[in-house]
Amino acid sequence: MADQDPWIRSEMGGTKQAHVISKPEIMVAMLKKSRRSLVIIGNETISGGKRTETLIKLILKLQNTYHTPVLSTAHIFGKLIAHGIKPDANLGSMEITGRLCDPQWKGLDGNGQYDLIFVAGFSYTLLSLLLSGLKQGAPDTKVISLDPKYHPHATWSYPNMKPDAWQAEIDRFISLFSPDNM
Amino acid sequence: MADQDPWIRSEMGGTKQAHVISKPEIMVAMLKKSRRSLVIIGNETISGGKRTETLIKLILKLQNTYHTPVLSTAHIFGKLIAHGIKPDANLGSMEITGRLCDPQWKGLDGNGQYDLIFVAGFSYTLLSLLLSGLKQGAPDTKVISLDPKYHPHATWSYPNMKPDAWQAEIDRFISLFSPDNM
Amino acid sequence: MNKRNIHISLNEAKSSAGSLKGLDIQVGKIKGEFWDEKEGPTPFPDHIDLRNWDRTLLARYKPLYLPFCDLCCLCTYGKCDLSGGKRGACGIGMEAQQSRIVLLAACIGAATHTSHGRHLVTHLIGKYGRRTPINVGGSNVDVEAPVIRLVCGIKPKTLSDLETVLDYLESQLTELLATAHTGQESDPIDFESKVFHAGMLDHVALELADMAQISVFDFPKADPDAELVKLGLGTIDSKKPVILVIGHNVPPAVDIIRYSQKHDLSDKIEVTGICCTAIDLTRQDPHAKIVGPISWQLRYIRSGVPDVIVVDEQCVRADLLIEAGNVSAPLIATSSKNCAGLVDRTLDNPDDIISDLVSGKVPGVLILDPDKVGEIAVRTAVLVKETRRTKKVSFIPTDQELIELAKRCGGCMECTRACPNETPIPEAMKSAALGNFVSLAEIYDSCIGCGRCEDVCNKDIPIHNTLVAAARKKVISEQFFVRAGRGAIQDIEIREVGGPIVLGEIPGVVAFVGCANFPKGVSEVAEMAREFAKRRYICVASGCSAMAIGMYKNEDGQTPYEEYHGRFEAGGIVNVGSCVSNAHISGAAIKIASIFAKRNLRGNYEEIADYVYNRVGAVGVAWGAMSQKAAAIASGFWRLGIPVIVGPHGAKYRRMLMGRKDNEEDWYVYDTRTGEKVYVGPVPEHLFITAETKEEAMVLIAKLCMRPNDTSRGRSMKLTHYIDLYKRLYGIMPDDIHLYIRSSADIPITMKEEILPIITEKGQSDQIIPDPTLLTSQIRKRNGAK
Amino acid sequence: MNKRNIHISLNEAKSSAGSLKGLDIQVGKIKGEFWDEKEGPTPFPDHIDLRNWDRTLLARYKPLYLPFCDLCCLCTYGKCDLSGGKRGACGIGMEAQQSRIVLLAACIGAATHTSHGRHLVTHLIGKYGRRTPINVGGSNVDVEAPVIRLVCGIKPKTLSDLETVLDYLESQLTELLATAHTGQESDPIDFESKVFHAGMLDHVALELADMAQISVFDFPKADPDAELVKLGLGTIDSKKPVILVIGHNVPPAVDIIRYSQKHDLSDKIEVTGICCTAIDLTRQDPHAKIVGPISWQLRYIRSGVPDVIVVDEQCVRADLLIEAGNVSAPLIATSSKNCAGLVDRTLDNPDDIISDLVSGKVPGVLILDPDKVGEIAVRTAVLVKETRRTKKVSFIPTDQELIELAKRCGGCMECTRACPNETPIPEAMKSAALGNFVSLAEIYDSCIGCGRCEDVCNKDIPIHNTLVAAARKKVISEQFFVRAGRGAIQDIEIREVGGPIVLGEIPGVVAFVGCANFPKGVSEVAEMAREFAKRRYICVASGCSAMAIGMYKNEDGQTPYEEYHGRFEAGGIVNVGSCVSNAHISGAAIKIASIFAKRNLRGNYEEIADYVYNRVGAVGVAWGAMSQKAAAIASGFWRLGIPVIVGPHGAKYRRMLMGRKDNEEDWYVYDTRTGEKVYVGPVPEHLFITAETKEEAMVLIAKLCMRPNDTSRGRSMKLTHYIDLYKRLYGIMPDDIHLYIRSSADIPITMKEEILPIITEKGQSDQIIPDPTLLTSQIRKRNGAK
Ligand code: SF4
Ligand code: SF4
Ligand code: SF4
Ligand code: SF4
Ligand code: SF4
Ligand code: SF4
Ligand code: SF4
Ligand code: SF4
Repeated sequence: MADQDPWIRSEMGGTKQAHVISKPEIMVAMLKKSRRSLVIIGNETISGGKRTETLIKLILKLQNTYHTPVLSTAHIFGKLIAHGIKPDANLGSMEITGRLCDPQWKGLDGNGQYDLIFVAGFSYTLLSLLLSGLKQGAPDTKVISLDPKYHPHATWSYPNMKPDAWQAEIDRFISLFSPDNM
Repeated sequence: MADQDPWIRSEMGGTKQAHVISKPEIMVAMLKKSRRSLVIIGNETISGGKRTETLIKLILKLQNTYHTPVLSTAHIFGKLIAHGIKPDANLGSMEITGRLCDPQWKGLDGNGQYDLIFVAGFSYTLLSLLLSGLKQGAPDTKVISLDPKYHPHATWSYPNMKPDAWQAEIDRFISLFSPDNM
Repeated sequence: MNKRNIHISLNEAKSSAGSLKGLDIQVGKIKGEFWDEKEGPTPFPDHIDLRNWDRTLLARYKPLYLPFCDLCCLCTYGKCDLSGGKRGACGIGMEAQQSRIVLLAACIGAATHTSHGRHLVTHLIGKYGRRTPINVGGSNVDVEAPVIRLVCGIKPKTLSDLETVLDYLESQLTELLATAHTGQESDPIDFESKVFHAGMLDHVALELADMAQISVFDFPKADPDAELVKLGLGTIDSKKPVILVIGHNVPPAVDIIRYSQKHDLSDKIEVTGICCTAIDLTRQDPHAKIVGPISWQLRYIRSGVPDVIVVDEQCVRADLLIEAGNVSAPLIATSSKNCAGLVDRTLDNPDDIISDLVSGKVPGVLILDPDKVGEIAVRTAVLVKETRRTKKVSFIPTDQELIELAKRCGGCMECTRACPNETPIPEAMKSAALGNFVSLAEIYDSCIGCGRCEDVCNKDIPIHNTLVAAARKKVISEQFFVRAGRGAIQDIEIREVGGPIVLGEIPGVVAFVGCANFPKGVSEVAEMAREFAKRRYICVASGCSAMAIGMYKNEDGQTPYEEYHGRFEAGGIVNVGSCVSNAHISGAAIKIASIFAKRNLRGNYEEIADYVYNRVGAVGVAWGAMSQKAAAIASGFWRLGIPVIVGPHGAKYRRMLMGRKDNEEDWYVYDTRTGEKVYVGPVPEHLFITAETKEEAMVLIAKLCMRPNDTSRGRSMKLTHYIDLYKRLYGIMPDDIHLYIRSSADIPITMKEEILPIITEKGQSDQIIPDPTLLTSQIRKRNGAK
Repeated sequence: MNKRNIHISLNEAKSSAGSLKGLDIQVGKIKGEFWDEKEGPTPFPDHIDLRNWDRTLLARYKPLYLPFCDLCCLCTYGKCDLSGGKRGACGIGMEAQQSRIVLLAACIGAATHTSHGRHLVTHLIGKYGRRTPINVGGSNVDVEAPVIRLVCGIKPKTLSDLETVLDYLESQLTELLATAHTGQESDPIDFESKVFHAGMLDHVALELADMAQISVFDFPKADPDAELVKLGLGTIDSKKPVILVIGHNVPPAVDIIRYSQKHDLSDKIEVTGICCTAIDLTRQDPHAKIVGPISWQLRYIRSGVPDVIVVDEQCVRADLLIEAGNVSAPLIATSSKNCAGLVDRTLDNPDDIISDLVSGKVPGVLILDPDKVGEIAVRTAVLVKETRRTKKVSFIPTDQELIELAKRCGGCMECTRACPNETPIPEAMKSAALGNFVSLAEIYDSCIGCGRCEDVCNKDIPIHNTLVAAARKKVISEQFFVRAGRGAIQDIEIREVGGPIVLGEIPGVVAFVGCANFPKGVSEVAEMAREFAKRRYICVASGCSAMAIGMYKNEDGQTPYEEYHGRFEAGGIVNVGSCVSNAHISGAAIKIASIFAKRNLRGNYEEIADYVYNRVGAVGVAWGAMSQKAAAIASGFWRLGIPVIVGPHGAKYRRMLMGRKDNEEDWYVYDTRTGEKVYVGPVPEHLFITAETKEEAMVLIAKLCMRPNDTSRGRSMKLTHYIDLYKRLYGIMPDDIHLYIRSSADIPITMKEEILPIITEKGQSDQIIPDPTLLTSQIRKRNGAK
């Protein structure tokens, strides 16, 4: 019983709110446990500045260390290549959300559904809805929001953070990457 | 920025959630600051058991030490007398809520509105709505929920608590009562 | 907008020239050619035509808003946080937003009744012809359609006249719904006025729907001595094939009865019902059995008793297909309003359908022809009964199973936190695990059968079933009676009670209406009804509340319907019928103005509402009101000046309408004789209020029955009840008596000693009793007075 | 339900016998006595009549639900937590609940248009008579009411015929709204089907409303060369008295124009408008000026320019009375849908009203008679102009004030967190405090003027005003053109483009519709429209989107309406008019089936929708869709098989309808010639989808224009655009080309080299191009094939 859980659980807008990522070890553990993970990045990934830099670094590392497939949404595929990332696939954000909600979906490689999703690079409102859709339609899928804003509909989310603090957290996460941690 | 505040504040059902009463000193401080306080107790005050015992003790103390007027709702006036409390007034829970939302209301004694309200002894759902009504209609009034269940629409609320822990908290509160603390 | 148009209906004109058979111009009948009553100012009114009346009431009874959450999420500009005085992206504030939500609810409710009425009328016209006469009580009921007369200014004679009324309703509702769009109405009080309008329309729809079915079916026609019908799980012979009908639209159920009668199966099958279809079915056939109110759905189905489930519209659980499937009972959906995803088999061969259902090839079918439903339900029930014998169809655990289930409970409290009534399930499970079922059985009494507890139990305990199991003895003994819904009140009854009511000598009319979202079990409603019947109020009931009253027995084993008579007079408990029969309650109030006081009804809403408000001491109690329909029904009472009290869950309607007895200036009326403003005290004090407990409700009932027009004799009687109840239930004297005593003649004689000192202290001076009105138009302007 | 009834209207029958003047039995006209087209299977259809069609579409395009929150709070059983597969107290699950919310939105939207239509028709009949002929384009438009013909199976000739249609709409909407009641429909797909029905009704209402006003007013009548009208804050001469009209119901605005013309004031006052009333006003009088879309309300009023604000219905800010009061501009409310709490002065003496307004005795009035509004608005504007000179009426800060305000900012981020577009206000304030307004001015471009930021700023900075101030130069230079709304598409235009569209040789019809909830400024819509006009698609626009397109200038200073022609042919940008004019877009698609393909329209919905779906490469883009009306409009397109793309905020409609190109089995059609099932690829891939960026939207537009019926020539053109856009905007080749290439003839010649290897790799085999249909009823069953 968290302190701020209403007693009647439906009192506030949501009964299941994302856990706050308090340390990167959590995500490493989830990666280890996961059979199939996927990274989904949205159009704001390339909006520039620190956010882009941080995300690109992280995604490259994920691709390289864990070979996690990366899917880009919207129109950013080409721009990502310019940033040194070659996504494994491109789909609309709604399209990939729909597929993730279909237990029969074969995945990008034909080997079946994913059980762990990282998301980043979206506007807050749009991601909220995508996460809500996943929470509703893919209840068993763990979804980790990497954006520096708290997203209640994710399974795990960073809290609202200043850019520097967030960058430091992502760096800590990356520092844990190693083939042992797979 | 609390960890679990959604970034877009309207994401979850409420943007303003009650502070959790972490220690009784908070309430004592509020009592000191308040010009006019009022205790409102609902029908479950006399539902029996530990809840009744604890609340009656507290209310008696409040009446005696701070001379805070007590208003009972529903039909419990007579039963309270049997428990040794003589409420200062009786009104329906909706009636008193309506009056508290009217800046022109003269109060029970004709001396004007209240700025600090203690509430206890209600069913969770009903109190939720009463608190929501006050939050909306009497935004400057501080409302403290003494029931052992977290009420997001209050200004301050106890978290969800086991009866024993709650009783201990109330006892700690009472122990701070003294004419100095007025 | 329909006001100046008349729609004339025409039977069949599908092919072009020459085929205008059945043209039936009913101008005279509709607009009252044979009705010499003068037309009032507002036949077929728009919202705006009655806005002043609404604002008059709303100036006294100010809305108190209790938002469900801080947000508005109605459009894609949102969500918007409206708390703390903030405005949405569309500029709306919290108060207007909350009143908009109330309007939406009232529109949904009124649309439901209107659409139901349209469906019924169209069906009955198709089957019986458009000239089928309206007949709600033969010669006993001359004022056959008080609400329609009042609102529409017409006097409907045939089913087809009702179509004109439907056109009006649909047009108005569309307009009201439109105002709920983002960026339309901006003022909360104007939203509230539109709510009132929706409510008024709703009562028109109710009256229309019930009139249509009463006229055509063998329902009691304003019969105070309608038969007693069986009620309760314990009354059902589960050895026979059992059909369960659920919902509000009775024609399929009627055709089930007819089919079984025609094929001599009446004695061989049981036809049972839940909700209003059950009530209306027993109006047609008193041998059908009522299982219980809306909240009995899960427990009854899971008991395995019903073999076939026939569902129509309104108040039907959205998971019936799943629940029916679990107990291998085929589901027949009969309304396009709930297609339930089923294949429409209306045009298929019955044999094929039945074979598909019996074999379990399909879990259910959609059949939109009531006749066909009749045949298929009966034949399927007979066949399926056999196949179900070999299957597990009851999910109510045995005692031993119950103990095992209870042992699983980890005491996590999630069930309590999900339960609308916060029932103490975990504690009860603890005792049950030790073989003591008493606490669990107690929870059965306050359980509304919603099933939310089960969804959150991570030990997968079928909690609701365990409650039913624990209460097994009680459940089996659920054998009660309810008087079949009588329909309208006779003119003669009105003539006899009109005077006593208006003078206050019958202390009040208390209507128990609405659904079964009861906080502490159905028994509270029975208790209230008995209390006021005993005090010789006129108690009226409908829908789930009428059932709830029946689910009680006194020391002599009598249900309230056996204990009290069914006449609309002091000391009666009058079941008018199903939810649509609520119009007979507002209708009775209106008929008092017409029959007793000889006021014109025709298109004369404002005057009559003013009359009812100031004179007719009626109060509605919707103790378990749950639905948008209930919201609409309540709104219709408000506009007529009749206060409504709801139970604690009713707070979730999110808006109260309360008066302020402490503001003297709010309680002046005009004296029609002089035009003077006269203080009359806070009567009735509120228009809509939530009571926390049944005790509070009872005191409120007594109090809200007072009216400015009460004679001293009447007022003193009303005060006697108020004070007596207050003292008994609250344990003290009320502190506001002086507000209701206009002169010493008002003081109840038996209480003089107690009261006089209070009055002396508060300094009450003598007030005249005016001929009260809120309308300047009612002032007779004698002596040059304004 | 109205299907078999005909409503005949009658002018005045108030007094009883003998006064049946004006009886007008229009059976022939209504049911098509003079219309020799064969009646199809579903005139005046109920939802259930088209359920199979809906389910066919919905089997391909499955709903994806994106709940706003975990709860349902629609009734007092709730709130109920529906997350994680839990069910509500009424048994409903999350999917059905979300689809119910969509249905509610669609009903509110359709009710708004229907009620607006009822209001218009009643008003116009009152003023011009019920026999006023329908005339939307004279001899150029023979198929004058394609939607009504298709849906209702009638051919309306006079205003009064439209009343029959209104009765039908209101009846159906009431029924649909009823299904949203707690405990009715339980199946999400059936809810979706009801959403489609609401959408179809909505297009009927749209067509009806626009037909009525086009017929009576001096609107362009299907005129491709309608005049260019001025648009933008910079076009207004604020030295003259300025009237601002806001909303959607044009009669009061028309009467303002007429009054000023009659009194020779046309040159002396400025009549300016926001939203659809503005658009419709300029259809009547091209000298009136359009300020901008819905989101321009706050900035324009706060600029102090408008002297009098006249507000009617729909999309009007709910805080206008407050905002108008702040700048001392009287408010005239003109619709009973938004009474705004104002006193109804309709019957008062104009002099009294004007004096009350000018003196500021009242902040506003409610006047329900458009004529009177005309007089009062004009006279008040002239007088108030003078008094306002002495008052502070502009709240846009000066540069110096702006710096001071910006200095107050504490960088708390609350504004960003409240802003729908998450604009980076705090950073911009930081620069502004140093005198650099560039960033603030940039925010102006993506600001939708909702005002939410201001409500949360605890430093009380009037943020929206600061944006306007920072963008001052830009604001003043807002001088654009938009072509006046032309109304319907001429038959001859359809005849000419019908073939090229159906064969795919005009690559598509792209309709830019809906509100201004734009994520990144209005310019994106203009950009998209220009791109597709340049590519020789037919671009169509309406409402706020039509304005948004106009708010752009190319290098030569031309707006898109100057750059592109207004004909319904390749390379046009066609402004049909206001929101109600959207029916001309669906109407054009329907007319292709009728005029080009000679299909019967009359009551023949399913066949025509199937035709449009499989053949007409049309796509709707509602980039800033915000309202329930937009939801209804989109739904109407869906049922007709026309996909709709929304911007990112459109995700808040909470439900997408998306196909799955990876499921081959979903993409088979029947070949009408043989009855064989033929794979045609995922065309169109989606029915409703949110695009994250304009680039995604553009690629989707190109893709969703493909249809099974495309000839190879057409397909290769469509593919060229798709691939070209994809490559340019995404920077890579699309990976799904092989799904759209049925044979090598489909491959765009210029891209052969790039594409051939892909096709070879993916192993595409030759497919036939069928005569496609989803309906078994359309199979011609030759050669004994089914
Ligand atoms: S209004 Fe209801 S649905 Fe909307 S956010 Fe609040 S609780 Fe959720
Ligand atoms: S209706 Fe208004 S308050 Fe509600 S979500 Fe839309 S913009 Fe916000
Ligand atoms: S089924 Fe009964 S016990 Fe369970 S949550 Fe509902 S009301 Fe409470
Ligand atoms: S939810 Fe289940 S396990 Fe938890 S307390 Fe309730 S019955 Fe026991
Ligand atoms: S009383 Fe309420 S729950 Fe019962 S049948 Fe009527 S509407 Fe349904
Ligand atoms: S409609 Fe159903 S899910 Fe929604 S609040 Fe009511 S009971 Fe709960
Ligand atoms: S007014 Fe503009 S900047 Fe402010 S919250 Fe609204 S959109 Fe954002
Ligand atoms: S809310 Fe006000 S103070 Fe806070 S960052 Fe925004 S402009 Fe600055």
